[in-house]
Amino acid sequence: MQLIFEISKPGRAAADVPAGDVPAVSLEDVIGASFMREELDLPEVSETDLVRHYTSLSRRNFGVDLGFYPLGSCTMKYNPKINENVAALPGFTGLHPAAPEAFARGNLELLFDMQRLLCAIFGMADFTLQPAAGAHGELTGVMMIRKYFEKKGEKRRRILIPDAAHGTNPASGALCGFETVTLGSNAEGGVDLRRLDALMTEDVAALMLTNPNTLGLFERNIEEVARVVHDRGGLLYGDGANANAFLGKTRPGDLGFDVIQLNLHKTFSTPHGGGGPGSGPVGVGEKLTDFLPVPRIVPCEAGLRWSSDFPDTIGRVRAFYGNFSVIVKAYSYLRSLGAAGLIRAAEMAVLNANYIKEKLKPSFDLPYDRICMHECVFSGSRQVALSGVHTTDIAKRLIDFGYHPPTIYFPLIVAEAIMIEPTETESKETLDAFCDAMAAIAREAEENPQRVKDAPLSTPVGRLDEVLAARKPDVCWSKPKA
Amino acid sequence: MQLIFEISKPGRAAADVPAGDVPAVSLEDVIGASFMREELDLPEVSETDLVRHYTSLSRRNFGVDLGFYPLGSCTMKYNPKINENVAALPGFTGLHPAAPEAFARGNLELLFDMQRLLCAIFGMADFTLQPAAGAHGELTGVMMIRKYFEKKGEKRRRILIPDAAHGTNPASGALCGFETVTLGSNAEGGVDLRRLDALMTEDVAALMLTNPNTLGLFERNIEEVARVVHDRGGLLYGDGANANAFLGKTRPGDLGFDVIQLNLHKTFSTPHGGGGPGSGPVGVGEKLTDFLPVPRIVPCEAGLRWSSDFPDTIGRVRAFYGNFSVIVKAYSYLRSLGAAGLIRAAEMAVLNANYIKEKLKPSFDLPYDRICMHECVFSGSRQVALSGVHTTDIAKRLIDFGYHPPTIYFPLIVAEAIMIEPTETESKETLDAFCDAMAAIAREAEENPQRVKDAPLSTPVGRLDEVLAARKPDVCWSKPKA
Amino acid sequence: MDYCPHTSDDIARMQAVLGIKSLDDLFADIPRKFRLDGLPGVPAPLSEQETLSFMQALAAKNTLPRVTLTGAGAYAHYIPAVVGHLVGRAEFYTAYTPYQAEISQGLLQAIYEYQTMIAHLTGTEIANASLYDGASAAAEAAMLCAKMSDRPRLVVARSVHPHYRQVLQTYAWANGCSVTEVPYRASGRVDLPALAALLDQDVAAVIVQSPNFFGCLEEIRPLADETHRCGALLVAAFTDGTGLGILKPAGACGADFVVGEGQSFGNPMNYGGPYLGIFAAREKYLRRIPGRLAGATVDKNGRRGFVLTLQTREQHIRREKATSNICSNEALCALAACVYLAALGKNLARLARLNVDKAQYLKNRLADLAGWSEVFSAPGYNEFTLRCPDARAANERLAAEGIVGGYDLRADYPELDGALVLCATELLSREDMDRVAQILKS
Amino acid sequence: MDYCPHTSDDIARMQAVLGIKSLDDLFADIPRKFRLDGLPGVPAPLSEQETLSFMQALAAKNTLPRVTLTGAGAYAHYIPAVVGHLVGRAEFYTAYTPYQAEISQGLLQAIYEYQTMIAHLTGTEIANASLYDGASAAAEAAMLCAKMSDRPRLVVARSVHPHYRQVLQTYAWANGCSVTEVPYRASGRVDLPALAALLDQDVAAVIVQSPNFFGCLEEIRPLADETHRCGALLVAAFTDGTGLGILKPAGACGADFVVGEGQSFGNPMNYGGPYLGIFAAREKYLRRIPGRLAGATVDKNGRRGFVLTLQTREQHIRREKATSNICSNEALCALAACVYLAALGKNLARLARLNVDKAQYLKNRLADLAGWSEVFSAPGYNEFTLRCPDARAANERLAAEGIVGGYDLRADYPELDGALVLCATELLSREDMDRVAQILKS
Ligand SMILES: Cc1ncc(COP(=O)(O)O)c(C=O)c1O
Ligand SMILES: Cc1ncc(COP(=O)(O)O)c(C=O)c1O
Repeated sequence: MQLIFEISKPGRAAADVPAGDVPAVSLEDVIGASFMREELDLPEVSETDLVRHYTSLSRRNFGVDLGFYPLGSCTMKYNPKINENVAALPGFTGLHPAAPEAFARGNLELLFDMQRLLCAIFGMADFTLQPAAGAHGELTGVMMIRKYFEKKGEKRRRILIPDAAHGTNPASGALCGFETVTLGSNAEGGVDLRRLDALMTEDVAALMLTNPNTLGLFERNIEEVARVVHDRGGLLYGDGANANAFLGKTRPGDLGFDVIQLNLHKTFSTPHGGGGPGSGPVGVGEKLTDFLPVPRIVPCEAGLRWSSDFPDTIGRVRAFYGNFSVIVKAYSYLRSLGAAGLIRAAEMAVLNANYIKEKLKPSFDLPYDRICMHECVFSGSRQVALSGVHTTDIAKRLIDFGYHPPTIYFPLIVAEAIMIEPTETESKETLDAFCDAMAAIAREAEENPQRVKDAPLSTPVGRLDEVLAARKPDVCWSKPKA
Repeated sequence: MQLIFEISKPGRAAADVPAGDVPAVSLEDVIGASFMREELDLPEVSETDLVRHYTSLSRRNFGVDLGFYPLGSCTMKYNPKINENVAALPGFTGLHPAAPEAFARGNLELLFDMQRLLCAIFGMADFTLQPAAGAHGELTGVMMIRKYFEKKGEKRRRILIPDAAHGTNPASGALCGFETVTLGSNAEGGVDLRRLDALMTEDVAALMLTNPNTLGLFERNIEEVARVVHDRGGLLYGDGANANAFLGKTRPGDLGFDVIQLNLHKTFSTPHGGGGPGSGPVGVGEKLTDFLPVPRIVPCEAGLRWSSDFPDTIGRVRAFYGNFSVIVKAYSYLRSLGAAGLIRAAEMAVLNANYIKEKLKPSFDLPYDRICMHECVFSGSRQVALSGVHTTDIAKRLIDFGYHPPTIYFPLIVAEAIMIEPTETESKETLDAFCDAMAAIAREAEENPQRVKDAPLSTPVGRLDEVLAARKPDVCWSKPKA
Repeated sequence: MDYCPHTSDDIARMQAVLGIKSLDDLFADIPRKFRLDGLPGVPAPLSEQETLSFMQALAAKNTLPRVTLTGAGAYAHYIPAVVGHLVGRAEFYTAYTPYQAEISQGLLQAIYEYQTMIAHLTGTEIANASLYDGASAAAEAAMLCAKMSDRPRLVVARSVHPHYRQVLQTYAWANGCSVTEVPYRASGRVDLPALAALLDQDVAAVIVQSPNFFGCLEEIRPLADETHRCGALLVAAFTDGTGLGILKPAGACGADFVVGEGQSFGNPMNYGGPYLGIFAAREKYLRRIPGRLAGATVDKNGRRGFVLTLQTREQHIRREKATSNICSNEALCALAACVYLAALGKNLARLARLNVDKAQYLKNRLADLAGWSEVFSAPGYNEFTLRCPDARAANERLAAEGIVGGYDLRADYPELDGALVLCATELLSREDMDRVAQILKS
Repeated sequence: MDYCPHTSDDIARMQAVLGIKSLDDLFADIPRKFRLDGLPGVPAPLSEQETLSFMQALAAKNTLPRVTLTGAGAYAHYIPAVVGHLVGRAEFYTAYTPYQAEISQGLLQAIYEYQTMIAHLTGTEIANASLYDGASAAAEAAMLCAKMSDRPRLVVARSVHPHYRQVLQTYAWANGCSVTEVPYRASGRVDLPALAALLDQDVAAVIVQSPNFFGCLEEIRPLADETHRCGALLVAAFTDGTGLGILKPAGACGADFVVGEGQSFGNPMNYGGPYLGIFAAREKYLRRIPGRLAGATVDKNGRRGFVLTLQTREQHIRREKATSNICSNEALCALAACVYLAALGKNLARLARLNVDKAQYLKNRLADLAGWSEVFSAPGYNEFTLRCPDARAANERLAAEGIVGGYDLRADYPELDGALVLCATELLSREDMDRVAQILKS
């Protein structure tokens, strides 16, 4: 397809600008010629062509509304449309974030109640809704840990992170000035208590644990893990991105987590927007509430107001208060599901993952064969060995069957990993058809491996040369020389 | 693709119903068992599957937003998105049509101003906005003609209709109890004055003229035509479906038309909705205002109100007041274009049609080679003669090139007609590319006729068996026997 | 703002291709004396931003009621969010009639699904792709009966929606048919003996509605039997389609045609339109009915696909001999109805039950007020008729509180002066209804 | 309402496949003592209809101002209708990060287009696919400078948005960097000599904003020169992106990184988010910058296509060595910005001019009021700072009329007590502004 620049033609515009109703000033006089730009080289297209261009682009993109999207670790559940409508109410979209609180009574109530509900669901003492995504929440959480020890006067330079952790965990630790130490997993995919014992020194500020972890497995020894960490003066950080697995089944606060971040866009079903926006609230136990970012909502005579008057706060991690309209969607979702709906969501998410795990066992290697939570992780090693078909090939071939591929090559501790997260919004029919497709591809890998390696065959472009893209980066179009 | 019924599963539902907040009554008691239905066999699907089903269906449909849609006589212009947003304002969507006028001040003002503006643009004395589409407007207009003569005590049983007329014209005449008489066109595609003279007897109530007609040609002798009709005591009916061609260039009222219907969805750019809704206002000269359908908006102390107090009215043609929200879109469009925009729309629509006509002349027969208005009509006869490729084949082949086909086999007076209406919202680039495609198909028809006959090759289904569909009609799915 | 993409350079180049000097040359066929120069009376263009403000200001001149107690042919129902999202897919709403089937399978299949749902709901075998609205659908059905039978009389129940009767009258007059009204009884139902007395060999059709305009359920079977006895056909309309979630449809009780307003199914009230005329019939009339029909067929590889079928009934083929003049119908509204019905599924029955519960509650609350009483004895769905001390005053009192009251019968039924038809749907909360009672009491 | 499609029969059959008796068995790994039974404190489910009413009631507790005079990092602009329609295409908004390029060409191409537009607008060579917001983008840029140079000091202009400075402070602290503020002069601009005095070999970056928080345009070139002299890098932010329609971008004046808030480009104010962090840089930093990057490449048939590229910078590959921890970004907001910019095209310059005209008008009207005067002398775009007799009272008077007033500088700049930063965009009509003057006068 052509780029929007390639269909541009001087003199066209899709959006107009009202005529002035005030005197037009001379920019030279008011601003000065030296501050003016020389050229403005934006696309010039009619509204017809603009609409056709981006509509056509949309049709070259796959979303949950088109079909099954079992991208592991990303919780691509179906996002109810009502929440989109709710977030689009002018009362929610139209307010400036610096408007006086008197204008924002509804927003403040919503945010405050959201915090309260998250505390109830996750067993934490307080929440901040400021971080813009899960990784941002991680950073915020780790900052609070840093501040906690700073306040205590303890110098702890390290953070322990299991090898199964999401890449954002070590990156967040590092972005917060910690040295990250990898904690190898045990044979059943959990925390290796002996290694933990060895690595959990006085120098370690925290263990960052994803639970259920990226293998989709719940940490059976969580009590022991928490005890060791706490006994050595450390804090237990929980990456709550996988919270969809245990809503209403257990609460991180009860399990011993001192701080967790959530991924509202996953667990509370806000559309992922092609890569964002998300929302990454952080919940803390009593120990850490003083360090929460500002501003925070506090009760006052008129109801609720913003306050930055928290001397031990880590400060701000973002302008204003967070991805408000994402939070509106999540809140609307939470309220419509209610307690019963959240529990059922967790149960069905876990049921679906186990069902897929069971049905695909004959076709693919299953490195950790136990009950999983919301997702299951297979290995494509058998296919590599038998026919040289790699996990990428399987993923690309799935596209031809009408599916978005699962997450692949993650977690890193599983060779040729295929990480499948079905979520609770998928029907048995969808799961069965997907498993049939996976099994068919496994057979095809044996019988006609080249076909799998040539996939995808049904897309507007074939497999793209990523090496070339990285070697000769072209990230910005430039007009061909006339 | 599966039908929604085929993915149904007992126990599912996408939309829920609130729990009652009033006592639940026993239907047997309140209504009686004999009034209750036995089974309710609607599809049972989850919201996920519902959304995927209809989203996927949408992706098997072509609209103006996807590309060029030069369906002659249908004015498939691009529909500005702002008008959709405007019509969706709760103030416009939420009001019951029987709400007291005091609730509907804005709506009444809008409708009244729309009538006023249409009068100004088309030179008529008054308008009704009640008819739901063009054909409905025709019927309404013809009814007024009937009433006019009834009132005068004249029995005129016939209506003259040129052979180039849209099928709705004779059908509307017939649905109104008239005998329709076909008026053959002259060699240049216009009204044959001699035949008109012969057929325009005392028995003829009206001549129904489309101007510009379905050949895209303006009736040069309109003055003479109007004179003849009027001199014989008849009325001149104008099918204004092609009004896009002359906005601001001439006014039917000035040309002698006594009554016209408009197709707001065409001329005033409301999306055609896959076949509707439309809106077919009818404008009348002074002679006919008494006969307009009721209710009409009349000024009153409080502003405006509905009145049915018009003794000579033909009555009602529809419940309530018309396709209100279509009128909102058309009004918003009219106001945003303003006088200058309407004129430019007509000019560009006519320019585009003539450009296509000129560019395709070498490839296809052009039966009436003169300046056309908003559309041009070619014939595929040359292709039939040379290679047996018919107009249908050409149309289907265009699909493979990414275009919606033009209107074909209409008007009936052109053999193998190809009726192309580009509209004003298309760029020169689009027109050029379309003409290239048409020329390429013309070449292909010579070089590889079978390929054209096999078209379309790129659609989810191939050419469908319409004969079978008509011979063994299946218009309603039934559950396969278990 | 206009939406023409041409630059002046484009125009110059196109004029060169045409060999014309000015755009005026394109309009040479318009006799010079009739040529306009400008459009007096039409205001100047607005930018998009201005258009929005202007239209917002207009919309704001309306008063959006918190509570609407009128049904009477348009019904305030909750529309699930999915409906708008799906019907708003540009591929659907920016298309036109699917004349070219292969590029329009989406709409054709959806219409086929719609037809199937409607036929089932109405208890018939077939349904078309929609007519303009309920009233014109009833009129089309009646005219079809007249045409098929060549009989000149139509009999319509006085308990049918006044607009339906008026539209019928207009269509009938235009076709030289007469319309006779059959009265209702104290129950609120058609006076069957009176009907029997009116019927003869000249009657083409009897048109009734159930629930009728007063909210009362008619006994369709005896009406059908009586109608058929003289060789006439029964056209049965309904009011609020959601009732079909629990009510036995007229098609299951002998009606030949079932028509009605489909707005209740996922379409906003929109101050009256666009709505959709539901038109369903016995199978034997398949080749006689008006309107589009989507049908299943196959392509040359045997794959199922859908086309507009039996087009030889239609005006673009048959012209004056067509079964109707309809061309554009209400496809997008029918799509909304289809999505709505598929979204509700069997929940349509739960929704209908809830409507009955609410209507009973409201009726009881109001009938308890001094001077208020039920007018008719026949059971109904979500509408009912009450007589009250002063109907106009009651409505005015409600309007002052931002509530659209009941439908005042005075104008259409002088004999029922003082009576209101009220409607309760799932949108009314108990609190709303209590408040209404409170307002009317004081 | 929940959205799980399984029927009880489905569940039973799936349990059978798993060989489990109850759903509880699935949660056996959770130590029993930590298992919950129910979710106390969480309310019962709501139907969709109830959810809507409930949320509508909440939204209605906000007061939607007719006029907003605050900019200060979020800008009230008109959003062309097309933006919502296109960004609302389900294929876009229900997708996630385009990890699998072949099935995600739509988004990848759109992001590539976005990157191109942003690089051009900012006067740089490259831009990423967005960061969280303007403030965190500025912080990320500064941290990158610190990391690349291994220098521990950051210098930020006091005239930079307070939130930006606060976020910078947080990020810097967490990384063991110090932040020093450089004051502004009477013109409202950075005090260049003071900056020169602060700079040394320990300074990694200087962070400025133009237009700055007071609305004043900075002279970027001398700032860049001064910054570069000590080997530090210049991070230049902007405020309202629409200004780039006419203003010379910092990238064209020697800035190394240009960052800012992209909300102005087609994203509603949304009470603060989601917004998008614009991040643009000199080409040489391509392999060091944070965030996603879409790049052009080819498939095996040489067809152009797009992929996420240079992923080895990112956390999912490089983990603790990644250039940032960002994973989800603000893709949909970036898409809105892309569509917005493509819709406006060169009209962005007209829009920017209109903003200047309006701001000048408002400034002149207010500066005419008794006791009101301009604080700074440097020219600006659509924001300006005025001192007035009582800033708090002025805002309260406006609030009483439903108007969001100016940004009160007292809390963030005690030295500017009594001053307001005001903003005028195309949404303000002359009438609005006259009314504001009227209110503040009386
Ligand atoms: C386990 C885990 N942690 C953290 C993240 C990062 O969340 P975000 O993308 O919202 O920054 C993800 C995202 O996929 C994740 O799966
Ligand atoms: C010339 C002409 N007249 C009348 C009509 C009928 O209009 P509608 O489809 O709105 O009923 C059409 C529709 O295509 C038309 O082209």
